[in-house]
Amino acid sequence: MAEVVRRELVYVLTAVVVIIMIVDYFFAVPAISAIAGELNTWATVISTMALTLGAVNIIRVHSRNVRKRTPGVWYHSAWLIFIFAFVLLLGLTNINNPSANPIYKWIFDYSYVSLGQTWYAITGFYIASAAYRAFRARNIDAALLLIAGILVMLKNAPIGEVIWAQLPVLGGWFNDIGQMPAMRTFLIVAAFGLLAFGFRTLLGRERGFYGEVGGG
Amino acid sequence: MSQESIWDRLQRIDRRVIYWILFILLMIPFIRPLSLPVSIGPQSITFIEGLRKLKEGDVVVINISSGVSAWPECLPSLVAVSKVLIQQKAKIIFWTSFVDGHMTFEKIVEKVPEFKKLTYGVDYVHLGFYTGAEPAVAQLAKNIRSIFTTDYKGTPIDQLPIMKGVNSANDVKMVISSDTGDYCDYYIRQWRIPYGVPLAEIGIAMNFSAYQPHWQAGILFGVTAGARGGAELEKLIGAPGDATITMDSINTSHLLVIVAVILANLGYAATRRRK
Amino acid sequence: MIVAGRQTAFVFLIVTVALFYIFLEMARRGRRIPIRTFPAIAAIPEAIGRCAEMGKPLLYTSGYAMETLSNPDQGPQTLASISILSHVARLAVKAGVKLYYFTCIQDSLPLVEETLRTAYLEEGKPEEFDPLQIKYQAGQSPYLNAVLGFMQRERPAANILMGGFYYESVVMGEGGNTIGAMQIAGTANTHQMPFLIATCDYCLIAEELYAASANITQDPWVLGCLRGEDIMKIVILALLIVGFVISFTGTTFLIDVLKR
Amino acid sequence: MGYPTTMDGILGIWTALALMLFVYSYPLYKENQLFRFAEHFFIGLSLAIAAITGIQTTIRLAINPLMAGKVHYIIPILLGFMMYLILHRDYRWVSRYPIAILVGSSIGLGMRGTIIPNILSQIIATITPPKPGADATAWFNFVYIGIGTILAVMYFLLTFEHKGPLLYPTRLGRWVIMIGLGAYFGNTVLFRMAMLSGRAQFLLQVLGLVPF
Repeated sequence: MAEVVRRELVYVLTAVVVIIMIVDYFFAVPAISAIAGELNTWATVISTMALTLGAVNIIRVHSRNVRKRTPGVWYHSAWLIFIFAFVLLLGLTNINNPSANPIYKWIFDYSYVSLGQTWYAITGFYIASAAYRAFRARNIDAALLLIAGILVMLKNAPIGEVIWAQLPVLGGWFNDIGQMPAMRTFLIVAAFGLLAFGFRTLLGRERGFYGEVGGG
Repeated sequence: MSQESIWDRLQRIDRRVIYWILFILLMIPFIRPLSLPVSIGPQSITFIEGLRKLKEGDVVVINISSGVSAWPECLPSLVAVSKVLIQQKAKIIFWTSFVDGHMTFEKIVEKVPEFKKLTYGVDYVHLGFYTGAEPAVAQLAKNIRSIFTTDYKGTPIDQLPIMKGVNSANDVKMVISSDTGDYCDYYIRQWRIPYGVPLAEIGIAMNFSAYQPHWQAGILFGVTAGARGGAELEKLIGAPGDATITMDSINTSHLLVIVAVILANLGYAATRRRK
Repeated sequence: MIVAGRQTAFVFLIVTVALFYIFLEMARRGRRIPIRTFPAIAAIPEAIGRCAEMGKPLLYTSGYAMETLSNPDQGPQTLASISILSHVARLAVKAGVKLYYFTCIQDSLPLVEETLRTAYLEEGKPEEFDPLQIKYQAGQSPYLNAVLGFMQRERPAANILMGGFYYESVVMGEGGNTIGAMQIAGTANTHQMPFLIATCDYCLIAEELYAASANITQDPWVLGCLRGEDIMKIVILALLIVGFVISFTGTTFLIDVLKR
Repeated sequence: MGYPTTMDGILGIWTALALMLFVYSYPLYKENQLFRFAEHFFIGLSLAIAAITGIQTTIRLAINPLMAGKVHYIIPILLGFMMYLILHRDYRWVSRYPIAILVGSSIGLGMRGTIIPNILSQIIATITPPKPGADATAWFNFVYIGIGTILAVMYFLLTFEHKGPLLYPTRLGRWVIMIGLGAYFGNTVLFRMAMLSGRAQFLLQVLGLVPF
């Protein structure tokens, strides 16, 4: 019995929080507004504290690799754990201003920034090879997509204007007007998806984010 | 050799050959710049016009929700916008939802010399990091001090002259959000619509498509498309910078992709006609 | 009472939620809510037939999706993909085609295994199910490598890429193209739709992924909401059509109501 | 920022370049140990920076106010610690309460906030005609966006079969959507290539061929 109460109570709590937020917006009742503000502050504190939770979870996965000596993987996991612990300790030496630690700042400025930008850009390679080997106008959909895409590319790249003066105008039309109906429709469809997801959450049906899989 | 085998052999080119060609093509314009003119889109024009309406002492928030990994796309626009805000003598409050946002703030200050004539804590400030997605953004609109009790170096917020009388969205004249993800949606829903605060988006190029309908609906007064938007803003304020240089290498990379798509489809048409 | 400028929005919200509830109840009481035919789903039997004909396996994968079911944007896409997997698995078992499922989402593994085991059971071949058909790799790069490696070695005749994809979509789409596989895709991530459309033969876009999965699971909660959404889309279509037509006359009555 | 002159600066840019080449050794050559080394280095580093920032911000956001006498901050701090019980199988249910607050507030804010900007404003913008005296292009664009949006929304009717009166409008609707996704594709190429060109530029800068 306790298990059922514990479970259902959580969904009721979620629904109450959702309703408070909605009432606060449409009715502007000072008392509700104060509660909503407090709940949003709590949510911010919880999210902030959960930042470290993500790290703990991933370190747990990698330490299992090290314990089990998973072939070809465990030494990379050990390296990951070492870097995590080393940089964490460096940062904790001056938690109020970690960058004051010269080694921490050096690692941040040169390794983190470079790796971040390098990783983020890797898809550029894949787009180039896919453009050559896979982007085919196999049907009307793909044909329209590729034509609009090429025209927008010729508008974005300054050389388009050199090739033909009207290219930026044509590409500009697709970029400013041509894509509007589709993007506007995606906004409308996404809004309804959010409302439906919220409705199912209100009635305790959406449980994926609690770690329970699928419908209850 | 019949024509079909040419397409078959072209198709069997190792993908790494294409990667090397691309990486080399990207480098050439940095060594020998083409410096072609950049045409300016209406979204950049309304962006600068919106900034020019600011009066001395107006408080502007710059929300950094793009990481250091997106510097090539978002930093040039942030630098250009900061220059205009300083020219308008506005007071600038930075804050960030990225753990490396202070790096972006310090890089902006480094790239905008005019900051040296200003006083930190009086003319501009960086309040630091916050997380929590939409609840945090909603609470910032209601009570900034419930989210930021200090600036990013730990100085209590009430010891910062710039923050005197700045408590909520009602005290902020404009928000500029730099995004790689959804934070602009949160500022639309929790700042722009409820409080009417003018809002503009500095986004990676993909975000331009997503926020174009909001610009046309008048919800956003400006949208920049990554490095291209940065180059347009730089041209509008007459201060060519990093984005203008990047535009050169965009030419060669885009030509490669376009030629690749055309070749792929010529080959596809040829092989289909053979079947 | 209701804050000015939000009255129309409030009516909109109440009507939408009411419609959701009405159609949910109708669906619960057995009233059939049809989902339209999607070419991508209709092509699945053809893809499986191709695998059987060529004696090749079928590859199914649900994307990076932030490596967890609890992400509010990506989790629902993974769950929809697993529902479609149950449909695909049953057809594959019936045709004697070997299906391999690749993922990097650890917390989805129990559900995937249960889905596949049930499919084999329902087709009367429980003994043919081998847990090793489920290939798990932690991390986006290792997961991508595992899929590309499988494509090169086993050369599946068909790939089904359904779920919350990130940049791995363009690489997998290209990989499948170069081995001549038939490819069916589906995602609600706008940033990956162009790549899946350009590299695959069929593609479900945005809400279609959830509708296709609801059609398979016949989940009244999702079907009811989809019907409610459609009715509201019809309301919006009416507003757009009427508003568009009267805009030529200069009347702004409708705009003023929407702004109230 | 010119070419670094200090030892740690020079060592820094060459380390940054080495790490970049380790990562790009994967597409430009093949998957290898250097790539995995750089990958795990980045994951470990990102996790550590997130953890430090999380701890620093928790202190400023909640613990300092609590110490300064705002006793009610004890509740969100307790809820924050309850999140960690998600790691323990037996007490995972405890973590659902802070999640309920996170999910409830996010979904409530989303549901209340999405209708005006994502639905009503988009309808208003679509049916607002160009100002009097606008040129033919403005009217053409107005008609294209109006009819295109109507067709695209029709395409997303999911519980009505696309046949009969809906057959051609929904087909046109899908084409309008493809044009939109094509423009999105063009901007995605711009985004990825601008990022990659930044890396190419950095390589030349470190080699001293191009100024920093």
